[in-house]
Amino acid sequence: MTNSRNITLSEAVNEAIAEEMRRDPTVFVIGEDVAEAGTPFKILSGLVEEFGTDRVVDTPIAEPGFMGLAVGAAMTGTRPIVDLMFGDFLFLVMDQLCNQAAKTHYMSGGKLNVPLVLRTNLGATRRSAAQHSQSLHALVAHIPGLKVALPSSAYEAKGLLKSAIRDNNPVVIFEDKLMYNDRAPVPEGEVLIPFGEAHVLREGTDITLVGTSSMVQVCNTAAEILAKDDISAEVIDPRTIVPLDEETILTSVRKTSRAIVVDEGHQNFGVTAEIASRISEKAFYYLDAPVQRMGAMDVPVPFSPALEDLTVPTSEGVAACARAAVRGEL
Amino acid sequence: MTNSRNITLSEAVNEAIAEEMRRDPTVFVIGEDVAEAGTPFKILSGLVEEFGTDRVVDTPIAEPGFMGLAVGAAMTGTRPIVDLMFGDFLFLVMDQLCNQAAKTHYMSGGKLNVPLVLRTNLGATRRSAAQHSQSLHALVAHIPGLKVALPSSAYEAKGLLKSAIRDNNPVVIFEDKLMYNDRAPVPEGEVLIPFGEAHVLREGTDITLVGTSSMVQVCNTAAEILAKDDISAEVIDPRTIVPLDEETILTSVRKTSRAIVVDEGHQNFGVTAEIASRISEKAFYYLDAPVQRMGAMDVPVPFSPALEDLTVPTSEGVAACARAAVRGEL
Amino acid sequence: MNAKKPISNTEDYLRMYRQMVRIRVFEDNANQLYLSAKMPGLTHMYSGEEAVAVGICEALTVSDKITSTHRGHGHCVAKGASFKEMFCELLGKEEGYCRGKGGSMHIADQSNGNLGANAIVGGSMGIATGAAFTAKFLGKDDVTVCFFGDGATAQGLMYEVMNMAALWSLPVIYACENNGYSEYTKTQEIAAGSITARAEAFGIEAHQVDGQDVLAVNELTQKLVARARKGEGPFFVELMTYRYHGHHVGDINREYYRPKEEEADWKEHRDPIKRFGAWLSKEGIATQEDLDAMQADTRADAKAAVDYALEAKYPDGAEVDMHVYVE
Amino acid sequence: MNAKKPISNTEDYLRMYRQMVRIRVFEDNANQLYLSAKMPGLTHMYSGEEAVAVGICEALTVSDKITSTHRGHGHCVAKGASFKEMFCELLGKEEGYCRGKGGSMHIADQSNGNLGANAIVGGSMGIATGAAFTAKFLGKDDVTVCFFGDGATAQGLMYEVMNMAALWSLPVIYACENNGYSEYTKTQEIAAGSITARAEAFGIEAHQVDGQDVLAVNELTQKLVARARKGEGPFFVELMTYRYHGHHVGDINREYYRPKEEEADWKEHRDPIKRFGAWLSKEGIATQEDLDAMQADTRADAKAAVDYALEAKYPDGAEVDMHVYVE
Ligand SMILES: Cc1ncc(C[n+]2csc(CCOP(=O)(O)OP(=O)(O)O)c2C)c(N)n1
Ligand SMILES: Cc1ncc(C[n+]2csc(CCOP(=O)(O)OP(=O)(O)O)c2C)c(N)n1
Ligand SMILES: [Mg+2]
Ligand SMILES: [Mg+2]
Repeated sequence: MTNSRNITLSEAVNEAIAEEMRRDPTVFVIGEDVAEAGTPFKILSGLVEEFGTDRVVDTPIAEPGFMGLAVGAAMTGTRPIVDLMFGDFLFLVMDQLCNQAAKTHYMSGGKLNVPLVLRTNLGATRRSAAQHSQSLHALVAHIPGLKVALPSSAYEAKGLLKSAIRDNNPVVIFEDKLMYNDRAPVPEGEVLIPFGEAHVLREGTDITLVGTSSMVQVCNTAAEILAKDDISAEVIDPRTIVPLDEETILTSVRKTSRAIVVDEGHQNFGVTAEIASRISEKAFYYLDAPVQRMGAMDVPVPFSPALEDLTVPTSEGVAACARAAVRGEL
Repeated sequence: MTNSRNITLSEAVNEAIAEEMRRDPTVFVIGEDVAEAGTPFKILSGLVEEFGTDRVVDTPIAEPGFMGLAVGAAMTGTRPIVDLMFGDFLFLVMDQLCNQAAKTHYMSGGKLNVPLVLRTNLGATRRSAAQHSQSLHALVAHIPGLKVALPSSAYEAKGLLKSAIRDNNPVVIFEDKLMYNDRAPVPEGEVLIPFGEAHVLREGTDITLVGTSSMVQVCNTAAEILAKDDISAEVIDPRTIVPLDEETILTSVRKTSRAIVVDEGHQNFGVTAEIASRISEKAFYYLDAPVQRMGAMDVPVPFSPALEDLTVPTSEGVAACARAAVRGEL
Repeated sequence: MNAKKPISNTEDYLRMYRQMVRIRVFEDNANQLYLSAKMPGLTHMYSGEEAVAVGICEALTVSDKITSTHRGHGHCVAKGASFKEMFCELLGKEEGYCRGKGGSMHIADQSNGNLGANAIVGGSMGIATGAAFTAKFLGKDDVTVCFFGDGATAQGLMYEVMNMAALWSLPVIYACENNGYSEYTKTQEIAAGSITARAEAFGIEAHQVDGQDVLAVNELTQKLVARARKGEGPFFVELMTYRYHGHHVGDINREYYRPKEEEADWKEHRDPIKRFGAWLSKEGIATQEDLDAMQADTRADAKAAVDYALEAKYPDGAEVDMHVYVE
Repeated sequence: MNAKKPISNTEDYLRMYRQMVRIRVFEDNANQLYLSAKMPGLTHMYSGEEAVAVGICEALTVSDKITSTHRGHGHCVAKGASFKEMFCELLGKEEGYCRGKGGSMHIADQSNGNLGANAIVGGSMGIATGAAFTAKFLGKDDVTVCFFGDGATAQGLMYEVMNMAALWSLPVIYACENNGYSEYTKTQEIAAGSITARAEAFGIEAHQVDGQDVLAVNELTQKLVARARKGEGPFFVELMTYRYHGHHVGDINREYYRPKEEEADWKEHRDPIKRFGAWLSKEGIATQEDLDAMQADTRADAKAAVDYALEAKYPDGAEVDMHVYVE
């Protein structure tokens, strides 16, 4: 592997796409303002200059339409990367994603494939209110036939996206909007993170913190806080929730005997429920405390900063919960 | 309360709507082929004759459109009952349901209401294949602002639907397609089942079976099978999953110390995860065995009867799982 | 019949006739399987609309693509599928086109360019447009035909993808099978204005054609396909047709939404097979005996396929969680 | 200016002028709040398009409804909202129209019939059509105006609801604010064919009007509203206009998608406030001093409201899970 540089998550995404487009002429990008504008977040700047408007395709504001178009394109020999500007717009493409893309391979008895990537984002606290702040990954994770990746840093953003583009299934990848400018060391060139392999960011013995996407850093910071109290927390990032690397999580919890699952989606019927219930079931005899869940509050995301900041789990909150677990207060 | 008669679930739905339409002139029904045809399932037969086409409104095949129209109608003084022919078409109305209806009250700081009911269905094994067999209630349960009701018999179908129509919030109610012709005793006239009150169908001491919708009868039958083995199962039907009557479930599990949660949605990131993880967390110190989850298989629903029947939990399967739990084999 | 400029030769005519008969016979057998409770689920009969599928698909090559609908057997046969795999699919058998996993509403035959039936009304409009996108993107000269019903014109997706197809000159033909009804509702009750004008408003050339006249359909399609291959697409065609059966096989009592006389009139006076047969005889291309023999042949083929499918084995239980993901 | 048949009197003219000025001043202040980092999030300026909102809303009664967009401050002001509650909302304060929960993109003012801005492009088209449905259903004579941008015409929802509005003659007016761009893309690159023809294809009477001419907009709207009240709706209006600022307040460098000269030209030659002010002077309805005084007044009002809002309190943390459900 080549040199690592500190690049932003946004640059990592851009690099992953550029590399894969150079490698495979059937890869193209489609979405709103992806070409000259390079998306409103400027993530795709420069791609149209290198690959032209045939491969970096600006669409009308028609999410169901271009999602459907991408499904058909993928079925017939191309590899579309669909750019969905905000994760909240998933609601518009659900039929094409979940009734069509996710089921085509199965319904055709294995004859048709839909190798597409849907890139979108999650994350609140940008003061963007209820329709531009949702973290909706739990919804797509519920639908068999879809894979779901949640990069937690620039490194994962590159490695998971490159794997997603080469995957022969429909993959939905959620980037954290708040992390686009965060830097991390990312190798130049080939970085492929296999799906279904969790990353243990930090080893520990007292409690396991499972965090996804934006919540990985929250967990990491919580672990640092806890270290000051001599509580040793293991931090795990599943990286993909479909497929989910259950083994790494279970192995950790069997060692620490306590766990907290932290995710930025709504808590109710969300990602924390799936992971927590798997731990509770499969590490049952190892648990010293009930597995705790910390999702976003079950409220539409409010605009007011005074309210919005209350809706998302924080490092302090996670640390407090971990302390209680370790002290046997739960 | 007046006399009970044995009527079908379909008749119960019809009766609930007719009663509420007589009671409140702002209630209307909207959807595809709801009027003269009375829906393809013939559930609404007779309503158009009594209430006319102004209040039983046939639409073009435009689910996002009539869902959106209903949201606006509800915001301005009417109470629409939206008929969505198959639960699978939820994917088409997600934006209007989840970005608009669910959030309007909150986003307006409490000033605007969306009192609408979305009636749809769930349930496989009708040989209707992947796009007409899904049980998608977990998805809407994840979205704050929506309530979700899952009637498990004609009685609940009437009582929950009438409550839903009077509720000032958007409510999604899922009827089990396979139960439309099943009869149960239902009182004439007023039956209002409050949301958030679970129903204990059967008391027991060894294990708690929490079943939803179509799975309530599966659990009940499992309990009968278990009784022959001298295993005493308590069967609980939450009836609404948002709001969820956590207390009734927890009280039961604290007594029985074992639980299985059974639901016809896909297991992964589904309803069983939420309920199981709440039990595991909040009845942690009472549990003698890991809480078990039985959802539908995580595969698109196959057409072939030889495959489809394998995808849904059965009474025998639930009983076997319960036996293992009680015998300490889990 | 309108055949001023016959582009096809005798063989083409006879193949078209045979394909129409094959669809009719396929549907008669499928209906029979339902009525005798041998088929799982429901299905939607294409009978009466044969000239649409055949007129169009006969203008396509094997590598041209189609997307189909819940009423999809006709498209599947017309695009080249064989009875055996089709009946196996309808019965949920392992040898079906989709190994029994799709059934009638999802039957697909990618070897002949049929990207599949779809149980979401209008659901395949994006897919068809995407297939046309691929052709342009990869520099192939494939054309894609998107079949859908009059009812599907109410779905917003259609306008979204027509807009893109028009902006990007994609080689796609939107083929609206206007059979006068969507389920139990007359088209005029659910479609305001004009269907062809809706396409034209997006700058798409639109045609209306008699969907019971296989030669008229074929001639128009040949021209449009040729032009689409040259990059002059997209096009829109509204084909006026009629379904003989109910909305689905279980829709038996339908007088409340359409009169028996109307059905009788279409069957009597506008049947695409009868009309084309009469024309073939009149032009001396085939005698009535030739045609009868073809019908008998086809019926025998169908019977053999049905018998085979009834005996064929179901997929093994282990297949239930195969094909969720590509390896 | 086009004012052959002035329906309004002097007072109406002056109110229209004042309302346009109020929008412009509101936006100047909102932009300033953003630039000085006092406003949370982003917002989309309506400056340049004032004649559209005002010309239309002045033809409506308080109980008529509107639905608005991400670029919604203009609609909100024009429909009768007051500065204080608006600025409080933009700053996330408790006294905002939505108690700070909605913010700029969801500002609603149901007391004046504004059903709310919407952050989903095209997302309010169903809502507007439903509000019109209510009017017909309850036998009220309210009319609803659905505001949306040229970009929103790409959303399929529009065609779905126009179809129903046409079939059922609903009292709704679809008002397409064609400002030439959706985000960073020119309208002609994303809209094939003709926007008004798309409505006409559904049998909806469609008009195109100069959106910089408040009297032309108002006159047309008055006629259409009156006809819609009589059951002659729906109608469609395309209003040709221009946004002066970027797509949002943060879109500063925009030469790559539109030239500075184009912006200067619109501001110079087609500014709706300047043009209407000149006409008012010419007609002797108001002197330049009157108009200047009105502007100064409005600026003072705005300043007071901004100052108030900056000091106003945030909602209490306990409100975070209030209003998820109606009690
Ligand atoms: C999105 C969606 N809505 C509703 C249905 C139920 N449905 C199946 S076929 C049909 C009517 C379709 O009419 P049309 O498009 O004219 O096709 P036809 O059946 O006449 O061939 C309806 C409403 C569906 N399958 N998908
Ligand atoms: C469904 C959806 N897609 C994309 C966006 C992002 N977006 C916000 S405004 C906008 C452009 C809208 O253009 P137009 O409708 O012409 O309105 P204008 O901004 O010009 O007033 C886009 C693409 C969105 N908010 N919603
Ligand atoms: Mg039809
Ligand atoms: Mg615009």
